[in-house]
Amino acid sequence: MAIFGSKDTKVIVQGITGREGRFQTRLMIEYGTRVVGGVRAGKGGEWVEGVPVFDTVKGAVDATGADTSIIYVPGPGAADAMYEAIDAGIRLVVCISDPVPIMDMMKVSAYLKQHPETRLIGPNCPGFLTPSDRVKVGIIPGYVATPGPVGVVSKSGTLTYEVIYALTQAGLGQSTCIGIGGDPIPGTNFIEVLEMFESDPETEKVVLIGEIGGRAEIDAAAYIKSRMTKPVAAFIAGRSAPPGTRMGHAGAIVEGGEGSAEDKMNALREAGVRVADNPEQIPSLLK
Amino acid sequence: MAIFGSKDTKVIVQGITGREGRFQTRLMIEYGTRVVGGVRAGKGGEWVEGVPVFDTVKGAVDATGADTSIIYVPGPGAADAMYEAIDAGIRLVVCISDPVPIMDMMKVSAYLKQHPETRLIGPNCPGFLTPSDRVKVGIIPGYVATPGPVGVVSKSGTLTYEVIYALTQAGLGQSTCIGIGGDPIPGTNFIEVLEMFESDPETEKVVLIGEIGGRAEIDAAAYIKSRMTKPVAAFIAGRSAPPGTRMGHAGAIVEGGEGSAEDKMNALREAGVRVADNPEQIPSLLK
Amino acid sequence: MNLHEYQTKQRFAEYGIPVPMGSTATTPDEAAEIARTLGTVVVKAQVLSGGRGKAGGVKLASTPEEAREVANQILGMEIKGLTVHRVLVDPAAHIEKEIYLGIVNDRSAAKPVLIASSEGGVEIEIVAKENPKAIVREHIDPVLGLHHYQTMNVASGINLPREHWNAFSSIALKLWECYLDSDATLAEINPLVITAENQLIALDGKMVIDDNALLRHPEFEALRDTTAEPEAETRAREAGIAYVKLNGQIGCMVNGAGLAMATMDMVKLYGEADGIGPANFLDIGGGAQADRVAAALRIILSDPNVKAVLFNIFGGITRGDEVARGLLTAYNEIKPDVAMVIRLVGTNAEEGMELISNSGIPNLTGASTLTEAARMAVAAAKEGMQ
Amino acid sequence: MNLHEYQTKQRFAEYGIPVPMGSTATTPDEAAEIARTLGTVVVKAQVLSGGRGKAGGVKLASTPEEAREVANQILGMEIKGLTVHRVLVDPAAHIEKEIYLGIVNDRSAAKPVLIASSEGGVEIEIVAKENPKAIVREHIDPVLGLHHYQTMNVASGINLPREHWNAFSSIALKLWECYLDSDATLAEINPLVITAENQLIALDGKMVIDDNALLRHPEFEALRDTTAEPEAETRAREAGIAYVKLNGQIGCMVNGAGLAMATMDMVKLYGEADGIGPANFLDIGGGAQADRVAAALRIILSDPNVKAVLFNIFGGITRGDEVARGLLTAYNEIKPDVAMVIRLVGTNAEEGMELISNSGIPNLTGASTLTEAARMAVAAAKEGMQ
Repeated sequence: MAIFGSKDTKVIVQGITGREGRFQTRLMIEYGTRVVGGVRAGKGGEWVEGVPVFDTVKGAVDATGADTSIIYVPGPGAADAMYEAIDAGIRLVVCISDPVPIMDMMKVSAYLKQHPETRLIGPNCPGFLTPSDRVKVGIIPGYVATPGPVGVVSKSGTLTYEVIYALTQAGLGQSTCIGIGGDPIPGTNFIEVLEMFESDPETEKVVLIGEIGGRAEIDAAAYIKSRMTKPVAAFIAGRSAPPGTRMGHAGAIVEGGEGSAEDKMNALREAGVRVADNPEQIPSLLK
Repeated sequence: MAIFGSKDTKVIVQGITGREGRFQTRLMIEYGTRVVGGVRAGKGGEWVEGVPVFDTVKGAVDATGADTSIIYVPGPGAADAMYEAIDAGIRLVVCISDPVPIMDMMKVSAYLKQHPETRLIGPNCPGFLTPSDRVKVGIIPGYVATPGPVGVVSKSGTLTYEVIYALTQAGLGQSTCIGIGGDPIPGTNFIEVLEMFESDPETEKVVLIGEIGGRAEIDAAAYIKSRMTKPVAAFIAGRSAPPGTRMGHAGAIVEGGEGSAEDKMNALREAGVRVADNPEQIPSLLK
Repeated sequence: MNLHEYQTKQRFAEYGIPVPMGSTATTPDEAAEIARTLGTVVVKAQVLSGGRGKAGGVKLASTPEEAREVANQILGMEIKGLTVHRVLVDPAAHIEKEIYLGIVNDRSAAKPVLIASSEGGVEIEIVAKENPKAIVREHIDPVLGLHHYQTMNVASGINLPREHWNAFSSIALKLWECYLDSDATLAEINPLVITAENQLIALDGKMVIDDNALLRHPEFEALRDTTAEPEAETRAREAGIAYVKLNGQIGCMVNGAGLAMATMDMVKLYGEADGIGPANFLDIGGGAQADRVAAALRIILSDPNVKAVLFNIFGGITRGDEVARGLLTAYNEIKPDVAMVIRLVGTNAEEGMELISNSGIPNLTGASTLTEAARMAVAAAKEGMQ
Repeated sequence: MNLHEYQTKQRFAEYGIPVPMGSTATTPDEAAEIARTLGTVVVKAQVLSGGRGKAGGVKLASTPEEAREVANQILGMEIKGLTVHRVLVDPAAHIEKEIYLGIVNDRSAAKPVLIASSEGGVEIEIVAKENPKAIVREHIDPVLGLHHYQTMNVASGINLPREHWNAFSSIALKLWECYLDSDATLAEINPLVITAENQLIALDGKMVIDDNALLRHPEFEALRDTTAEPEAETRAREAGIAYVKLNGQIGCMVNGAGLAMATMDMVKLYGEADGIGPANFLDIGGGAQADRVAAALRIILSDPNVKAVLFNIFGGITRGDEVARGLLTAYNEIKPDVAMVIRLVGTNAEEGMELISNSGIPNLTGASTLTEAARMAVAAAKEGMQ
């Protein structure tokens, strides 16, 4: 198995009957992901995109043996969907939903600490994709990626596709691409993914895409400096953003002098990371 | 160190300025316990029974290095006192307070699971006493006990004193005596104490004193049967209590056919425990 | 503390749980008056005990006159030793199906648990024994509370028809709110019925409030029905004494709940062969002073079955001389003629025993162990019964 | 979403936090009227920006006439680009000591944190740099909430005189309630003052509400001050578009926040030497359809500084042909004469580019990479500026 999932990963879709859930279910199946069920309370027994719908995650897990879940339910209901997945013993939860209130995420985060058997990716993230296994749990367009040795981890959505696409164009395939989301309280952070890439035999080089706000990139730099042996290239979005203003993502704001792109780029450079001024430079920094 | 504390255990008293807190502080000091401070918000800087009072547990811990706390604050404030002790990094919290609402205890119990470095004994319990070290954290009268090889664990207060007294009269001294309290959600349960007695070199034989209500004694029997090598004698109070009626302790009620004294005595007998009909028989069962 | 059915359902209604729109009566005329607007009614004895139906405490009435007649039968009836002072007159429901829904604390898990069963109308303990598969459980995180999906797990687990899921979920969530706000240790709807009109309604309900939490719920004191308990228990509670009336002949006064039970057990152990047992559970609490001891003695002696009294005091916070003083005060006031056996150990026990022996009370004897004291009390009661 | 000082203090007052009893005025006469009953007042510009004092937006007035005069100076003033439309007229306090008390989310700990400092009246970031020991922090469990003892830890940590502990604790607990109920990401009282009368009072306050949570707080929509933001931002929000006005010349339309920032960065990277930068941040969101694209273009072009527009669309959910159609619709309506550079990649990108080239619009050019697109836009803007 690659770091988050493989051909054998059994996925259920929470909120499968919504417009987005239905559409992305089709794309995941087309890509090769083994989607074994969907969940929508009150719609158990129906079928969506050739997949059976269950009333509860527990019901879906009991019937299908699913170990991974992807959440498309609207933001205000996302926390409840996460608790449901955790309670049902799901190993990996990918939450695409946006916007998820930050207070909800702090509570979910505390609950996850009590349930270390479950990993959450997201919310407000594009999920992950492993080209060699033809598995994607999320919304990263399948055609941008191709199998290869580069691990990509990012806070962003379309900027990630941009970088993956540039890598693919340059002949650099990817081991796994993952977007951890740009919200202030992510389920999985940079360091956790870097650790996995470091020990993943399929990954030789790593790309990190960060943005302004918070100190996750600074912490990642410290980790890279002290513990990583594989080469890392990075891009930080938001150098041109003014302080104190939120740039789309709930987490993308330079506050109280913390979280600026410059600080993050400097910390990464000091950790030996090759930092790009332009995301399209990334492939050349990996060669 | 004996299983819960020793001569070097540094104890603070939460609620030291109350009538009961002040009185028991004196008795603990007289017995030999190293009481290094008391806590009462707003009374920091005062002295009680020769002991300095602090405004917060954190303040007391910072100043004295205390690792153990005993709580005498009235029931409705007891949960807050427990959280405060946990947050301040106290290793062992003994909660004497009664009555503590059960919902409060379920919440504290969940919090303790997140803070495994802290152990709680109680609430509504008499605490513990180790005669060889002249240390007691709680209200067990010091004169009933004498050093020796018998470990005593009990849900009760005065019934425990009765049994300890009978042991002492019979020339059987005690390693450690502990009352875990008769409430439905105790911080420390029988099994945890039995495990400690099993591995405590100072303990050779064990006395367990239970009562009607719940299934803690049944679980203890299963543990004794599968894991304990040291001989155990037991008494279960409440054989004459009618079902469905609470006998003083919040936990002492036979409900839905569960928790009867007979069931508990049978389970213990099946586990090889010598079960007394009369608490005064206990010493003879240990000989 | 137990709430009556009508009190429970009133509280449920405050939380938006659908209940029948009846009300209570203490006279047959009131019952007839209530029935006038309700069509066919069910008249239900309000006593804090199960098995009211079997005892004839629940009856249908199709006219106001019938309601009067039925209420007349039920009011004043004794059910498991409790006199019926009040009936609930509810509109009769057209029951299609009965289910069970309750919340109780699970001690082992240290969490409340939502319990539902497709077999309502029966005691859940009986279902648990006879058809455990019919029961579904969901533990509730005490801090986060009950989640909507958990109610869905339960609805699908008991095979509830899908059309009722929303109503069921809403009732379960409200029941949790009510449970949490009330510091309950039990809140159950049994049966929760699906009516012929396809509505869910809580036909019967039961709540038990955590006695440990009553200090922060003064609202429940007003609901306490002292007519539903022996007068002695009411007086004991007011005096801060834990007292439960039992059916034996030996009154017990003990400090500490565990020791009080053990003392009862000893009385039974040595008296059972002669049909002698404890007359009560009584814990005078820690540090009991003379006036509390006197109050406790008066409460014990108010039970006409009592033929002997056993005092078992293990001094710690409680001082032996204080207990002895309280006892002498009470004695001089009441001058009881039953035998009294006293055992004092611990703090100031010697002073206490000296006060007792100096008092020259003829029917008061000392004992040095619990075994001895129990045997002496049994012998004295046996004598008193002859 | 940021609340004004007066809105914050109103909300504080609802939670029982003591605040000065002033009110707001939009004209000098109103200000004078308010001042009539308050004695010496302080007149404070209500704009969503720090540094109001330095900018002359906060002034004392000892008579109603003076208040009118001062309000006249402040109303209409520009502070950091924002026009003052409203002043708060508060009674002046007799300040003995200023402290800081705030709650903010700590991302790393995934918990809110209560922050206090003995040095109030200064920005907490400055204190954090210059005198970090003056700051005390207590993390708040997001589920259990703030405990009383934590407020005691903080009160003693900042060496608050003991006589004020109860008042301080009460204010901190209310601030937490207010924070939690409001889904805030920041709630601060700065300064919290001890007055000469020995009272604690929240002299100034600031709240930021979590935009992610606004869906469940419709009450805040009514508080939104659209006069405090560029009109284009108001329109963008109504159209469901994330838009922030900046000071450059190249309008950007991008899908996705990260890519939008990266696009801005590229514009700056290649334009900085010529004084050219991004005119805005704009994320049209996922699956943007033609009408949303048209609305976005109108918003971008409403900024007179815009000399060129750069479209960067990486198709996934968003389809290239939809974006192209929206663009053509908007073009035909507005007929802008600025240069437009478009880069479409991904889903239906070819169809989109074909629609664009077939449209024959002269000032619309395609690019295949972001680098190329940014360079072309910079060149076009440079030309447009001459």
